[in-house]
Amino acid sequence: MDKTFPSIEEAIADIKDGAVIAIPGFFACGVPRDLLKALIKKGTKNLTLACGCGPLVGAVDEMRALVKNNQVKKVIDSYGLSRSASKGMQEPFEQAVRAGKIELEVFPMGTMAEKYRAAGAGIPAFYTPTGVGSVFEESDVTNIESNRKPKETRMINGQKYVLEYALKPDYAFIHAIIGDKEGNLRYSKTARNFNHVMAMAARVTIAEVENLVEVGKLDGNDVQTPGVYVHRMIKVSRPQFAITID
Amino acid sequence: MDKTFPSIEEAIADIKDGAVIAIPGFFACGVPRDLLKALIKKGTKNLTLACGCGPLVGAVDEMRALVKNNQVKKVIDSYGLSRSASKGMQEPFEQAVRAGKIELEVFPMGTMAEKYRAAGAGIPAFYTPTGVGSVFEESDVTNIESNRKPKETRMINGQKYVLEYALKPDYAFIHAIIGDKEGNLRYSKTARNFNHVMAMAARVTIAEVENLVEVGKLDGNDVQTPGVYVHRMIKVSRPQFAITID
Amino acid sequence: MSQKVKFEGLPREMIALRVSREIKEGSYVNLGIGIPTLISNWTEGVDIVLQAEIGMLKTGSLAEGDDVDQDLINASCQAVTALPGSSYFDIVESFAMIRGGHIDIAVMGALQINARGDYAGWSNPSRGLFVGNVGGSMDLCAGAKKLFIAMEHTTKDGELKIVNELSYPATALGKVSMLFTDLAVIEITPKGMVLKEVMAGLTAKDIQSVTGPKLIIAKDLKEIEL
Amino acid sequence: MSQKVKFEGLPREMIALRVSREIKEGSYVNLGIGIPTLISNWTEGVDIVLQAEIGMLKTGSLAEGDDVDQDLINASCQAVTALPGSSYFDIVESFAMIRGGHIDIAVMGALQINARGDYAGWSNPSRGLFVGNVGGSMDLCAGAKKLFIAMEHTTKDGELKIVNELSYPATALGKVSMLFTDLAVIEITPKGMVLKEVMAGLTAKDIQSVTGPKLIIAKDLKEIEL
Repeated sequence: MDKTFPSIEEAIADIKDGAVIAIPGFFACGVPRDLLKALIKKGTKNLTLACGCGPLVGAVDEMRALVKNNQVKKVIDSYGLSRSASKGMQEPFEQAVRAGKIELEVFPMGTMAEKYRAAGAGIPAFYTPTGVGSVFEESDVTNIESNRKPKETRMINGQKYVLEYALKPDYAFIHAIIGDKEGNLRYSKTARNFNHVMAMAARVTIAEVENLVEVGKLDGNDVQTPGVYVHRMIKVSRPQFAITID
Repeated sequence: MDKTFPSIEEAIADIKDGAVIAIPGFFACGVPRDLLKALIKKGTKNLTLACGCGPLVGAVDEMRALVKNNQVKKVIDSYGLSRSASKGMQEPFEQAVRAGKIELEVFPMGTMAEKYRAAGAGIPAFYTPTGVGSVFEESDVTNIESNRKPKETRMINGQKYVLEYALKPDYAFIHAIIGDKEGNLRYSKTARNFNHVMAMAARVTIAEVENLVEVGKLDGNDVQTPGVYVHRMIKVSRPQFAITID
Repeated sequence: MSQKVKFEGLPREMIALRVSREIKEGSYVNLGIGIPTLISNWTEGVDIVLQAEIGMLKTGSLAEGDDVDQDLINASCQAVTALPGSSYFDIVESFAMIRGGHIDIAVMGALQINARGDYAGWSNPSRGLFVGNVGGSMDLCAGAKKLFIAMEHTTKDGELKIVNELSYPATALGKVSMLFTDLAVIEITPKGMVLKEVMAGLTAKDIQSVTGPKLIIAKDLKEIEL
Repeated sequence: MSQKVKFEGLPREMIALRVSREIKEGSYVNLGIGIPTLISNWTEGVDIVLQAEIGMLKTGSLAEGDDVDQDLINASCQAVTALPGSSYFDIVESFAMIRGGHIDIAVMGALQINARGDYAGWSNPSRGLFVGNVGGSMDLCAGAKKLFIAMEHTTKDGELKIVNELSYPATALGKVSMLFTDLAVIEITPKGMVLKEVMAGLTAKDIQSVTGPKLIIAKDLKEIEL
């Protein structure tokens, strides 16, 4: 089951306008930058980028290019804006959010993680204590007021919980340090973050790997994402970037 | 944070009558046999053994001793009975279940796994498609008729789901092939099965390890159960057993 | 209910062989206990990956002698071998994989099945217990993209197993798409059971005589080719 | 609301030092951005384990020079080092750990806090957006066994941060147990805020003058010892 693709362009060729794409990465770390660059080049529009903790704050050049190209309809994230309020004001992304031209929907980070996991695990909905007592128990938290659908809460054993739903992206872009041709992946340290769970969650998972090895080179005990979750594989170079966010 | 205990007896000394203990293992594989033997020796009564896939069918000698000692009040499992109906009839455990002297509560295996995970992850309840259309959507499935509490179902996006709740054991007995003194664990192949999730789920997790190593010997990328979940560590020998079930 | 016609059918290995033909290369497959397990004898060299719910992808053949490892068993508690590309994971991941729609085909045995694709397999009332060994069967039914049943067409005593209404506790409702027996291959469609293939030497009428629901006879009805 | 008294308080490093004294050996601790992060400067050689929500246990000091690894950062996007016994895991496991009650203490910054232990920290209305960067703060509040707040007692302009009612969007309600500021240490009890320690040179009355809720003065009120 050789899942390698001859080029990154071919690996993303079928992504259509309007797709929902999961983008892992925790700020600068573990972001699938080559896949993002290929997506910019391809120019696909009306995208929903389903993130977890600010990969577009970390990969800010890619974010700026996507916004400049008018490719982004919506971002879902726990940390989608610049850390610095004053620097954020200068960002075309935040300006588009303020203008209501791009939707930004926010969930607590653990809820985001759990929503992807639920999608990957066939769990349609779950209760969580996170967000109780905040606006997150009242409605969806988005800059687009008309999309603030009320949320449901429930008392279980005397405690209040919020009902949250699975979030299933059409595609996931994954970055791994090593992968075999059948899609078994392994990550480096904290670059794992949202990569595994997004690979589980998406209908189609496309992984860029720094090291592409023959099947059998990864020990079965060392595989962190089993190949069943991964549909397409690309070899990329180790990315170069600044470990910083504004 | 040295979590090693001088003896297995001391590691389980505080377990009181009536405790709920999670027992991992998939039939014969990955069962914490030394901890079970110590529990038999200790003689603690009225126990609820929260299993996943037949560790007591696999570790049948330990099961027989527990039943003979009258230590077991209840077993929760997806596969608690002998595979062979005729051999099962001969088992004191099944006889006690038939007589209503021991309660056997059954859930589908994936639901069991998810119930432990939910407990470990702070999720009080979740919806699952598993069991819809069967008795598992109607009530708790147990031999004790008066304990068959009705279950709740819900339609989500046109599909029916069952509401299931977290299951939080007081203790978990864990078997790992290697562990460091701070409780970081790694399993061998399919012996991982329910071990990790039960370590997450329990209030107190006690791990027997075949190889006890110094802190730093396990690479951070190779840890499968982070030490935060593990409270007590014991060194044991590699268990000897027949890979078979009746 | 107690029609006692009984035909000598194909051996279990041949049912398994017939099922194996229905599994496309590139599939991730979970095989239940019984006849389904035998399918793996026919898939060597075929590019499919077997999942074992204990927490393994790409299980190899049964292990013997020095290859036996007590930490490497399949869901039937048999020692198995690994293959290049095998991976291990915990039970939560294993059932996420199953429930989450990542397994292409599950093949299960059954005690009873009806024309709506409902089937019963987890609990035999003859054991006389409300509880039973459900294992992972219901998760596989809920999550696998396709569910096949492989079983004997009738019981040893000639009791019908393909019935109008289940009398045994259901495992899942409306999930089965194909049924492979020692006598026939039947597709389950919204209109009912379509008889697609019969064992050499038998007629559609023979099959109907040991089948509860009225069968729809496929226009291209043919012999089971092995 | 606009009392403009302002005292010169302890430097941020000293607030962090005082918090560090409240963390028992053997604790698993998550430190938020800001003053909480500085606590790690005071815990070297202390047997506590720091969790980073990106997916790491036992983070070491900030990395410099050749030790910088782009695949090893903390939740503030700073390169960090590993220690013997460090482990990495994915984000789902990380938040299971946080939400599931496995972290003993979370220390967070705050914009506002009240006497019921409610606090606001995730969204500053001055940014003018309904949305904001919530990150993992609410999960930590929901799951950590104890929640401490470490912050300046008032804003730079002398506005109260310890208030009767939050005017900023709440992060969590009733979860904070201890509050550490540059002027005081306050315990949050069912009866209200108990002033336990004050900065040398200040009185309980001084603290009350920059605090919204009526403080209960501890019988053994003492100076913050550093």
